[in-house]
Amino acid sequence: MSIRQIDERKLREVALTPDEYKAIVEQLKRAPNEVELGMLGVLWSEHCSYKSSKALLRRLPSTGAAVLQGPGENAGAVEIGEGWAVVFKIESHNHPSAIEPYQGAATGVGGIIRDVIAMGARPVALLDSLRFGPLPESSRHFEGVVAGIGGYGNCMGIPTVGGEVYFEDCYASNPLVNAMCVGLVRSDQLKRARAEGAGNRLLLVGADTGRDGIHGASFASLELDENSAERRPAVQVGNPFLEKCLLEACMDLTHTDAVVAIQDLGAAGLTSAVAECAGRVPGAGAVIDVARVPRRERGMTPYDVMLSESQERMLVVVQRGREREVESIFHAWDLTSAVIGEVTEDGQLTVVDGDEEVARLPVRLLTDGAPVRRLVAFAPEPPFGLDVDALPPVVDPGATLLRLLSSPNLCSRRGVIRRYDHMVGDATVVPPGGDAAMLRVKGTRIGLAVTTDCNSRYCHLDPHLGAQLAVAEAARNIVATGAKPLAVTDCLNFANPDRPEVYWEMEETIAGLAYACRALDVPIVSGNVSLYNDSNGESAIYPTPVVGMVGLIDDYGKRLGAGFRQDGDFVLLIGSSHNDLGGSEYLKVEHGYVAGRPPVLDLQREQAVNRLILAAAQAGLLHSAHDCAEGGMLVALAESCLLGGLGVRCPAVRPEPPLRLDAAFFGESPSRYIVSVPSRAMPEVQSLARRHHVEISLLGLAGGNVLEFEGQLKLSLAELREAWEVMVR
Amino acid sequence: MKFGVVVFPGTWSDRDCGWVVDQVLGAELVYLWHKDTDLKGCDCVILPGGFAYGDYLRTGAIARFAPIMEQVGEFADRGGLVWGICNGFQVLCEAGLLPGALVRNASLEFRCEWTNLLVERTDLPFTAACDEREVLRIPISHGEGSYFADPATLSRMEQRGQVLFRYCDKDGRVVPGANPNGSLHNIAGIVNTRGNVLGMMPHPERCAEAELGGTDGLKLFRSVAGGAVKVLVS
Amino acid sequence: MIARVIVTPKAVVNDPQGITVKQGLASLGFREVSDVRVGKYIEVTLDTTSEHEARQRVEEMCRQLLANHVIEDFRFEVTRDGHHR
Amino acid sequence: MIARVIVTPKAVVNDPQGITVKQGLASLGFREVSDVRVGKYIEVTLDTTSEHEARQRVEEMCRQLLANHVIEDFRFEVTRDGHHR
Ligand SMILES: Nc1ncnc2c1ncn2[C@@H]1O[C@H](COP(=O)(O)OP(=O)(O)O)[C@@H](O)[C@H]1O
Ligand SMILES: [Mg+2]
Repeated sequence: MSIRQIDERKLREVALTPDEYKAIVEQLKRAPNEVELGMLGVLWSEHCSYKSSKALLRRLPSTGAAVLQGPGENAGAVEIGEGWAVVFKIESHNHPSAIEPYQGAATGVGGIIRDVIAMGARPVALLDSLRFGPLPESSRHFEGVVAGIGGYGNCMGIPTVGGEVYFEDCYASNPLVNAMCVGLVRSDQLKRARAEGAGNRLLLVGADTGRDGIHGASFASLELDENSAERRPAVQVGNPFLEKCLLEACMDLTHTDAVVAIQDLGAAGLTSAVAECAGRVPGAGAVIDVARVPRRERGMTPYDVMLSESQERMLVVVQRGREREVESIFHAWDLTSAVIGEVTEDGQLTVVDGDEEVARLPVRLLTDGAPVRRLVAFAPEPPFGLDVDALPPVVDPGATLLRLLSSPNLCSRRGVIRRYDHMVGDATVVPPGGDAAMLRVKGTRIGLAVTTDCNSRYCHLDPHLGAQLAVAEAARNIVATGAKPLAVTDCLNFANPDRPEVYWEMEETIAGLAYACRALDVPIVSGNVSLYNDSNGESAIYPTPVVGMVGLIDDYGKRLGAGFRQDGDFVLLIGSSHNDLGGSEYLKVEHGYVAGRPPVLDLQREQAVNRLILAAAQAGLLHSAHDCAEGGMLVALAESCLLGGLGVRCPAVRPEPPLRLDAAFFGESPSRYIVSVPSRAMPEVQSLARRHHVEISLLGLAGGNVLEFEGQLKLSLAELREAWEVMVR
Repeated sequence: MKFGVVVFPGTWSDRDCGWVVDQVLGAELVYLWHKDTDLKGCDCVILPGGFAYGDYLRTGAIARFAPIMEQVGEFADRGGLVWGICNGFQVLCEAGLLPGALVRNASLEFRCEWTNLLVERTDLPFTAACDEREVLRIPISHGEGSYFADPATLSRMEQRGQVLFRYCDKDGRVVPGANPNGSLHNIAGIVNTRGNVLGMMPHPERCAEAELGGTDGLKLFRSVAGGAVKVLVS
Repeated sequence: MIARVIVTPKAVVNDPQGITVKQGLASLGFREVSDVRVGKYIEVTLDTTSEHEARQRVEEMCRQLLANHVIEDFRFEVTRDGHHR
Repeated sequence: MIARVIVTPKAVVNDPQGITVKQGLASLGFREVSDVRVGKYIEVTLDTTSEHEARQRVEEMCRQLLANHVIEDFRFEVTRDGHHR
């Protein structure tokens, strides 16, 4: 059997290479038929098979004492105490969002919610990490995506409590839309999507199946090109109302013990759902009768049904003979359900249409058969260096601060945040707008801090260091609320890995992530990879490893906000500053370029600073904490003023050489916080700092309605707010 | 005092309202399924927020035909307390239990943010525990909360004092700048002529505990409970 | 039978969507646009043979569900087949 | 000139709103309804004298703003006056 016997067009249509086709024929010892080819095409797509990233992902640390479920299931799960587990995962929906921003983003949210539901958990929070080209050119993407995320999440009654928005040229034709969902479940109720028990029934519930997004998975694994137009039907319209009913019905499943497993239908629809479910159980297989699948359209072929990516569908594995019991739960929510097949023990995925067999493939071939791609890595020319000494000194720090505060990447996100319901659930005890958000676990004192972070400019300048900095910043955002970093989910967005410099970026990024997660002791329990963010090979995105992190505080009564609270509090800078202007927002906004090396990161020092903050928070010594991120100390200070509605008066800053004034104000040295401390607590904070060997410096006193550094800058909160809220209509 | 919280497909404030009634207020709670046909002897029916039936076509348009709504209508006619919050307000308008309608926010955007409400009356069971012209800080969360009624209806409502809450600034001034959605007369909440049916867009069940940013919402729940039940937390 | 129902906001109800669309069109250079109103279009397929009966039923649907008389007007046409005019 | 634009979800595209409205009508007893599609109706008033030109412009408006060609189809009619038919 040779490749010549199938024409290349058909292969391209299912996005398989001639070599992959050869591998299929060899292992099957026959040529696959149409349906089988389509099924293999989607499951062997990058999106489903991770054939280009698998090898690298193994390097990520994924274990820990509290980890109940690492990568490999629909989402990760970690124990948080009092019998509760937190379940979370992040996922990209970049390509669909590029083509249809609203629906692309909405269905992305819908998809990640189903992953969490499949673990038996109730979703309690959403986060969205977004990247676009500059405004106004990219406003269609920006507006559509924000509306779509709100449109789905708000209707579901799940609060969207965090995320990021960045504007950068490299995302103009490849916007990034990563959505994270966090859920809660009693540890002993945690579900796993394993098709156990031959004879058990496969129940398909939720939306009727239409010709949606056929080849969506393979579509997500292709560069956008002029033909994307023809693949457009791959974009779908979500139905959050139906998913809400699906959610509640799945929660009601805890009333029965007849359910063996729940698996969501996402990319590659039924094919991947069934294959994955069976693939997790050695020797397991399944038979599916496409004739029993409820349809939305007439004239659908078995091929259409098996590859359809219609949203809002779930596959439930039910103990044989107890179908009625389970179906009645879904019917109570007016959801259609149908028994479409059963679990077998022959290791084959068999598809029949009535009594005609239309496909029969080894589950293993579908799930693990895709030949792992060995790609070449090649380090590109290092980006422009930066001679800090050649930079002109900062003339008017106040004017610079206003320009930074009103720059697209630093200005207030209130205009976005208020378009998302971030309060539903009565659990949001730290709202979005500061650092991490915090949710309480009702019925306990436990607080969960959540954040997503990545400064892709750093990653562009040095992927290894940039990835570490992303993990560190996420951890800092968690710690700033008084919570301890618990675990991570990551969304790795890259350009075309077939290009050696891109694959090199992947290698470096993953090495950096692994290193930082080990150093900070946070396992990565779930994640997602999005490649080919690279239209026509031009305009490649920066390597963008988005880090989603969850942190834990045993008593949310001890949580911290980022805003100043008390007149007369001492305002301190915790941690030490260096001439870290490389890749800074200051450099971009004031000098117009992205260059240099990212800030130096010492993870030991990072840990020491974090321990200090957590100790002080636990002891109730702090009134607020905010980490220094983009824009440096002065921007962080201004944010603490604006978030608290309280000014701060400081003597002039006189940096010790070699530290420059611009770096002291706007440098982006990591491992630093702005905290406010009641005067009585100062001695204790100082001795804590000494014990942790952390440098602290008194900046000034909170109070009044101006931000002032004597003789250097003096701005009223009103002026600052006007600059900061440029994007709030 | 027994509260009944109605659950339509797509409702989500049911659990928050239930939490406040049961865990914060410490009153008796019963959930009422949209297919139910009796109110299980509750003294106050809450129609909570959410997107009943996805708010497809029009907010509340399909929900108003749910079997439970017949009972709710009769209960209201008998003078029973009916409290529509956000989506519940929209349902009450669609059902004709309250005048007017709620249309798309003037900004065309969904808005989730804190608002200030001027309490116009305290002689009603819903606001009995509030002070005269008190300003309450309660968050909104809606895309279609802009109140509309034709001029005649509106002036009749004003004469009869059917406007219970108006969006205002923190000092209680009813100004355009304090209006988050373009509601006529800054209307945030209204009652029927008899005063036993309340519809309001803001979410009191989201601010009944300090850790959630405020406790003004609890005042309304206490009012309804008539101080009869003692408050567990606050 | 196919009924094509058009639901439009009453003139007294302000139509922010219409205004925004008008502004959007203007910014795209369609300056000749003096007014825009945005409403709903609902296509209902009925298994009915009598056109007369269909009309009555659709009228009912509009009154009960499809339109809200406080803020909307409706009109519709019923045709035997799927042809658009 | 008045252009009446009708924007409908593409036939192949999922129409959650239509599905839900259909169920709503069914529960109200309108069981003869076999399908419902919900779209937009947009009434555009133009200061143009030439009907031909108006057509071209409205076509443009639909392509650029009024309809989302990824998931929607559109059709329209242009009439001199405000009469409905
Ligand atoms: N797309 C978004 N959705 C929800 N919240 C967001 C979004 N973008 C930013 N935020 C919130 O705004 C605040 C500031 O964001 P950011 O500047 O990225 O914080 P940080 O610099 O601490 O990571 C954070 O609380 C963040 O969660
Ligand atoms: Mg921060």
